[in-house]
Amino acid sequence: MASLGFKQVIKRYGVGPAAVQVIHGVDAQIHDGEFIVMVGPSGCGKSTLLRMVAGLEDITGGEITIGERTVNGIEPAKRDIAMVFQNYALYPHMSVFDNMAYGLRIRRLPEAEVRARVEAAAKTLELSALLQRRPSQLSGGQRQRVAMGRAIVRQPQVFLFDEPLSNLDAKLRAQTRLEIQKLHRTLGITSLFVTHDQVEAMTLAQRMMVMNGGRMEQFATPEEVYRRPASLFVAGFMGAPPMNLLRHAPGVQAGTVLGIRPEHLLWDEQGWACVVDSIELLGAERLLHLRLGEEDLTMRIPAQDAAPALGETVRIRPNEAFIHTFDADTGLRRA
Amino acid sequence: MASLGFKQVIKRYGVGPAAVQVIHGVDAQIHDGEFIVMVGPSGCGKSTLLRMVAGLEDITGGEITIGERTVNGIEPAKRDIAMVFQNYALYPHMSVFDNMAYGLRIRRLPEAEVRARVEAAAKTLELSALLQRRPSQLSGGQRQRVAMGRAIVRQPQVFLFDEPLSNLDAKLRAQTRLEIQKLHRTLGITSLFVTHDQVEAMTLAQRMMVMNGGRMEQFATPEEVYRRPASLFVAGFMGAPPMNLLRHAPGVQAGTVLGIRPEHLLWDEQGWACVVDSIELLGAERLLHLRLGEEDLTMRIPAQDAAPALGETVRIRPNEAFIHTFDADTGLRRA
Amino acid sequence: MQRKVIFPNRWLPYMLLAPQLAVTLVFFIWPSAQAVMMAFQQQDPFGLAVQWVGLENFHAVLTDPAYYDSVVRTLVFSTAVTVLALAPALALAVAADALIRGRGAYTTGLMVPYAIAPAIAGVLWLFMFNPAIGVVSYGLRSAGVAWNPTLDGTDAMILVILASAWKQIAYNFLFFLAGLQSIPKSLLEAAAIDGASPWHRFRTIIFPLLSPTTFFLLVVGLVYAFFDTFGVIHAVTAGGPAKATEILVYKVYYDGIVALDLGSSAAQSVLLMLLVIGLTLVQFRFVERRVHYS
Amino acid sequence: MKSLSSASANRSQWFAHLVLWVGLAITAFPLYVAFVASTLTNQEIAQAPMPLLPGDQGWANYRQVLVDGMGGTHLSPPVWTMLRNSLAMALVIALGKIVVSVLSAYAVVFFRFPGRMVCFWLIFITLMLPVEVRILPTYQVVTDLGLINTFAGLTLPLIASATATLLFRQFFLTLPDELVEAAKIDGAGPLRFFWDVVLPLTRIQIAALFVILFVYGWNQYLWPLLIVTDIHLDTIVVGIAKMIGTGDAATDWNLVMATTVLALLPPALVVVLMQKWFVRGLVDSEK
Amino acid sequence: QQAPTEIQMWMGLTGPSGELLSRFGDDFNKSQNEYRVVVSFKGQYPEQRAAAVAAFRAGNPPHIMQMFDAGSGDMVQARGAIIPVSEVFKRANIRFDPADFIAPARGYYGLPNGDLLSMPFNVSTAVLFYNKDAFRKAGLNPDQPPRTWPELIDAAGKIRATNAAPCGFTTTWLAWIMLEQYNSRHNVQMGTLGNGRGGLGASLTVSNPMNERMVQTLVDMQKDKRFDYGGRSNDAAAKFISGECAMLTQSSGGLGAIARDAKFEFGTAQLPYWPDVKGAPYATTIGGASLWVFNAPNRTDHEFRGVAKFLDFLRSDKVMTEWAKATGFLPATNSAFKAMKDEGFFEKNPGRDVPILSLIEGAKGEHTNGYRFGRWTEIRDVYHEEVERALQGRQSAKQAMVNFERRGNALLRAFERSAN
Ligand SMILES: Nc1ncnc2c1ncn2[C@@H]1O[C@H](COP(=O)(O)OP(=O)(O)OP(=O)(O)O)[C@@H](O)[C@H]1O
Ligand SMILES: Nc1ncnc2c1ncn2[C@@H]1O[C@H](COP(=O)(O)OP(=O)(O)OP(=O)(O)O)[C@@H](O)[C@H]1O
Ligand SMILES: O=P(O)(O)OC[C@H](O)CO
Ligand SMILES: [Mg+2]
Ligand SMILES: [Mg+2]
Repeated sequence: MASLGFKQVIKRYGVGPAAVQVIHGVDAQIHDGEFIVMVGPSGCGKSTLLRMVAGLEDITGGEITIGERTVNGIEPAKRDIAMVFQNYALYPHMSVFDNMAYGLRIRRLPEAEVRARVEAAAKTLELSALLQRRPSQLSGGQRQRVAMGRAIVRQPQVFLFDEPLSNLDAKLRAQTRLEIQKLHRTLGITSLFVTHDQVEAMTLAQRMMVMNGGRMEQFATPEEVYRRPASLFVAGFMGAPPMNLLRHAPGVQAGTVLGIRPEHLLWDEQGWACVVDSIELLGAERLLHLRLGEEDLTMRIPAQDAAPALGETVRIRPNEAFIHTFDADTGLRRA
Repeated sequence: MASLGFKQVIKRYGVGPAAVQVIHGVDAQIHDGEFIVMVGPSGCGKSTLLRMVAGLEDITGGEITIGERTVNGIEPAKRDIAMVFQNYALYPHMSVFDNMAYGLRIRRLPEAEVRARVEAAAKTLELSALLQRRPSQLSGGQRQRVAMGRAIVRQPQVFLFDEPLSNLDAKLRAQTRLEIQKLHRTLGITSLFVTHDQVEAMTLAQRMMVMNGGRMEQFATPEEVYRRPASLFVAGFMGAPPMNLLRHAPGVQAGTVLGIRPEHLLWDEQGWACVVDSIELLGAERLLHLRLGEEDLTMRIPAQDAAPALGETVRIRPNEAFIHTFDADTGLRRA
Repeated sequence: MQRKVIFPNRWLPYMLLAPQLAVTLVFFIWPSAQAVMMAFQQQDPFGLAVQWVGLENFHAVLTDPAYYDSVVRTLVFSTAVTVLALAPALALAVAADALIRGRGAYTTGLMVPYAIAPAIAGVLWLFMFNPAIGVVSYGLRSAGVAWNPTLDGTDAMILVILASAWKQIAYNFLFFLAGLQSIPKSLLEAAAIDGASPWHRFRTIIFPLLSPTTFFLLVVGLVYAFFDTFGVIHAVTAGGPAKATEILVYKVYYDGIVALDLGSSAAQSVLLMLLVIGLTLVQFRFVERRVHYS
Repeated sequence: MKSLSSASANRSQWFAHLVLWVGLAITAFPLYVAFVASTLTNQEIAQAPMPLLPGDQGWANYRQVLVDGMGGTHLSPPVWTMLRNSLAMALVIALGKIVVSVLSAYAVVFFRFPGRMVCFWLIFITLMLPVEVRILPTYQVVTDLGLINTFAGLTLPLIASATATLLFRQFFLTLPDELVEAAKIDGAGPLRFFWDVVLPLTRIQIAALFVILFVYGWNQYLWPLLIVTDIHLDTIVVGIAKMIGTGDAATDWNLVMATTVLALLPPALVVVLMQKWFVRGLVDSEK
Repeated sequence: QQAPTEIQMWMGLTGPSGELLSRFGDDFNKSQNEYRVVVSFKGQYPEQRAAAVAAFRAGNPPHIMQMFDAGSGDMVQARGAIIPVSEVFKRANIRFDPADFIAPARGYYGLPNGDLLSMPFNVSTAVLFYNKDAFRKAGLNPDQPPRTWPELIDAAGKIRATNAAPCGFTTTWLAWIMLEQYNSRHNVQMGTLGNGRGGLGASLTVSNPMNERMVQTLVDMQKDKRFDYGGRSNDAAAKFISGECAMLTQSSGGLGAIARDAKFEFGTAQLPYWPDVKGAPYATTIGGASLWVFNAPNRTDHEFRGVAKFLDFLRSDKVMTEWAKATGFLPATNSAFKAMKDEGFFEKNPGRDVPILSLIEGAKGEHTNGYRFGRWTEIRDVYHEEVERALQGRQSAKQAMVNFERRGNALLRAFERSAN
């Protein structure tokens, strides 16, 4: 186990005038044993950053450290990391056992030790009965666990996960999420987990790195990210349905953007007059899609509350305790 | 437009002793212009029923009527229906225009009429700019709209949809859902929509058919299905996280099952003593996974409420107003 | 075997099949049956006197030491051709797959021999290695290598093997390249993280994953070496010297067409046919097995 | 295998290029020698070793074979006639095979009818009947049909193709059921569906097969040798093979090589120009 | 006017001679309009014969087929398939006297009653070509070619010793020259029943010291490149033309190519012989090919008449002399031979009389009238194989001949069986 540091990390693909910069100076310190989730929209550079840690991509600028050691230019094999890939990348011609043992055997561990470690990992992951199977004979969830097993047996300093759950169906995903949580609690290995799924990010992270266009917009606990998004981007990205961001609503200062989550809108006879555009019942609650002047907003109410009719005008106001204010130009949080 | 009727509809695959019956006598009347959603777990026979309406599967027993006409044995092309498939089934080598026009041209409509209809449909679906593209040059959402367009231009009596949104990502899905709703409002064509996504079912349906193992368990409005599930199956199937179903909790009569939704559990010092197993933060709310004796239950609380610690014992009770009772043997609702 | 959704129609499928079936029956099935019949007959070249001899032709073939010589020769030849066409093709494919730029140009160049007829490939190699005027033989002679494929059976064998393998490399190369490119890059990355060196990755990941391709090419290569090399041998050595390059298929041709011993030739054909059927079945079983892999 | 760190990247790229250059050299050398020989006089070639740089007879040699033929007007027709014959044969075989097999594959995949499996096996078994087994009886059949020495006799027997049928069948099986159903709902019958949907969707496979079968047709050897007695129907591959090492005349290697270059150019061009499809088709067809 | 009847003729010749033969077809077509002869090249003799067999079985053989000497034995047995050429002429009512043809050809292609089975056309015999430049270099007299084997061995040795050429001597058509011609040259019996001409029961008698001696000589010479083997048919001619080998035994028909491509001065001489053999040298034997007429169920008399007319045209003095002069083959008829002599052709073209001297005017003996065995093409290859094996040092010359005789006789017996 080790800490993981990013110092002004930069990545450019290609050279000369045709080069594209995809990571623009990321700075972050991850503590020993922390579970960090990296989120952000597609193409924002999550995988790139992860692969730079793994050594699968060169580091164009800056420095990445694992523990005390700067790893720039060091081969993947020598970085003492393990990685779980989105498609698991299991060796299809090897049994589950051999898949897990591969890395150990290459490192020439005694066969007894290999066997002991693999079996221990298999037990933790409830794979013991499957050790002789081929990956093709496993279900998606089982493959996922083998991929984790392969990472675990190595007892590396850092775990890297690149959207390891995205090939699973919703149910299995929820379940595996819990398993990963448990595993981290047991092993305590520093982990960097990439996803673009909010629920995954919120539930798994000790701290989250929210990425946008190759920059880190916020690096904080999930609570903090949800409660005090550092920027308009983070505010709009986290939360489903997302935070309402209003520029022209009554009372909003010019040059600022008011943010209010759908669940933080209250009925108020004195409030903003909004027209009901559509209503969606989601079991326990209802989403009201409202129109306020030029702007759309969404309000969330319990399903048992009476719902207004379509086209009706309703009056609402934001709950002051939960108002967010952003600078309209820089997009940064003001208060 | 027309009504759609099922009378004791039965479907068997194969013959003789090897035959499997997959639809066990479905009876239902769908009114002219209604939007019906069929939900149910995988393999329950949703697609089969839909395809029997389309004429893509033979009807083993019973009768299906479209308008006044019994359609058993009539060719698909002659039933005056249109269908949107899960993978869209667009002709990959034809332009968007030709895809939409194909069915009309086969029916030898004059080319001017074809053009007029396609252009009108394209306008409704905001596809006008894309008419010359090939399906491969479209995004998932656009393809979906082309598939709808192909159905619309035919001005059929009945629309059939087989999980048309399941290939879209979450965001696009939500958006397309709203579009379909709007479209139905505009055209008012009788529609039968298959999905296994609850949110889709809840938000789209005027009435829902909840299917289970080839039988229709409930046929009612979404509100009714959510508020008064007709059976244990429906209760457990609809709602996310699903209703807690308790057999052994204090106060539950033998031979009955008590149902209570996670949002209808209240703190109560006098209540059931439960141990906190795990907690998930989902932005606006938290899910507490609790253990009550042998049984697991889930409770939903607002995120701003203080969360108990893991392993702590909490005391809760169901909100009496929202208790459901089922017969443990038949699975049918009692009250 | 068949798709779920079909068209109901009574006569149309027969109409659609008619041309293919007609050609097959008239030009394949019927003549083949006749050929099998000939294997049980003894006849003079002109077909003026025909008599049934039962299994006599087979007996004669199977007790003729020359036939076994040819079997052994065929094994040597096919193994050599197959291996010589596989190994360089694999090396080339690995090299091409490793390229970041310029793969297309090499691929184009390397696949040209595929387009060349075996008979013409034979002519090309014969020309280069012709003991009297060939540039390569001249080079060999100058280098002190006694090269005379018209006399030395080994030299002749080497020559037909080289010519046959040369033509087949293109085919193998394309398949290996396709195979390599279908190996997910993430597997190799995973192996790299697991600490495997490039050679190790090749040996423990790439090569095993290519084994379906390799096996397939092995079978195809054997069939090629058994049958399609006829043109090469015919043009280059005509089976000589001293039958040193007379492989089974050439023997069929020689005994039937040159020596006009139709019964024996037909019997040998039938034996060869059994061999092809065997190889085809092996290949099909294997194709089934391969489905498991992905 | 992509190199993972940039340090060794350069070295391995160099090595890869080297390996490929050696491969290209081995591939190209026989072709180069053939080209050089086609630009020399026969005397220059006969004086071993022949020069390894092109001579100045190229124009004369190619002109001679193209216009007068290899061994004079009576022995072989002008090479352009043979090229034309080869082209016609290759085209008819390739297109014929494609038409015949695409139809039968469609029948086997999209219909269910009595005898379906029998038909399939009848076609499939042709894979297992090497030419050598049936060349003589086939010849007899062709004669009985009065097709000897005709273009039809040359091409028809080669038109049945199990390989192409299998490839099309394979591809048809991957067409999504929904496509068929959508077409049914749109009102398309089997022929309409074939023409409007299946055929356009199969064009890549068709293009690929065209390349493979064109090469196959062009390279035919034993069959044309037997079936054609009229030299004006001779194909170029047979023409060349006939010209070497016969009787008392020494082979005119310069002319043979000029003809060889001409003979391998068309199929090589087809393969190179349609490379993208060819590779796909080749790899797919064998799966 | 009726369309001319087509007469198919298949030939096995390429190069200038094939070209010329086809032209004769055109000439004939121009001379009349009742028939149209189509001359086509169908591949080498064995392939052509296979094609003809297939065509015959399919009921559609060519009218006339040119078949090399070695194929004669098989053709003779194909009773129903061919019609003796004498009979063709008889049916067409055209005068045809076998005695018009040169004696060796008559002996080779004739029936016991004197009728001819096939019409001799391209007649050749084996001769020795030698490179005068190389002879000069080696200090040999370029105008005195070796006449006997010892002389040839000696010359080859000198050539190697002085490195005048990388190889002393090579040969084309190994069996034809070193077995068939060789036995005739020394009047040695090749097989019983009059060298097989007496019927199917004949056996080979080739395992004898004479044949061993020849093979042994080649084996010895091969070791130091005084001899270098160059393949079974005529490929070795290239070794001579390129200057690699200074001497070549080859068919007289090979003259054209040598004259065209060799860059040195060359001479022609008769095939060498062993002077210690009693009566040697005897005449060499015939080579080349003759023309066979096929029968077929649907052939009309009209067609056979056309065949006869064309054959008659081919044997005319005009055609024969042109043919012989242009190609190096010998005139097949006595009158054409005489015409050439009268014209002074042989004086004007020194060396061109060499084949005539050895074939027509050489001493006749009991065994110099040619031979006729079934499956001879194959038997020749057996000889090739066994000698090649000896040349590779894998067996002795004696063993080679023992094997050859045994395997050859096995083939003869198989032939005998299939013909009954
Ligand atoms: N080899 C490359 N050359 C040039 N640009 C590249 C290369 N690889 C990735 N990129 C670009 O770098 C950016 C970041 O890519 P990356 O894969 O890290 O995104 P991501 O955040 O992982 O997205 P996703 O969620 O879709 O996986 C993208 O814009 C991508 O197009
Ligand atoms: N051709 C067939 N032969 C036998 N059984 C079939 C056939 N087609 C479908 N079934 C069975 O019929 C049942 C209903 O299938 P259907 O496709 O209608 O399910 P579904 O509700 O649409 O499921 P999903 O949500 O997965 O699409 C399944 O158990 C399926 O296995
Ligand atoms: O070269 P040719 O035509 O004289 O023939 C030589 C021998 O006769 C071949 O059998
Ligand atoms: Mg990524
Ligand atoms: Mg379904």
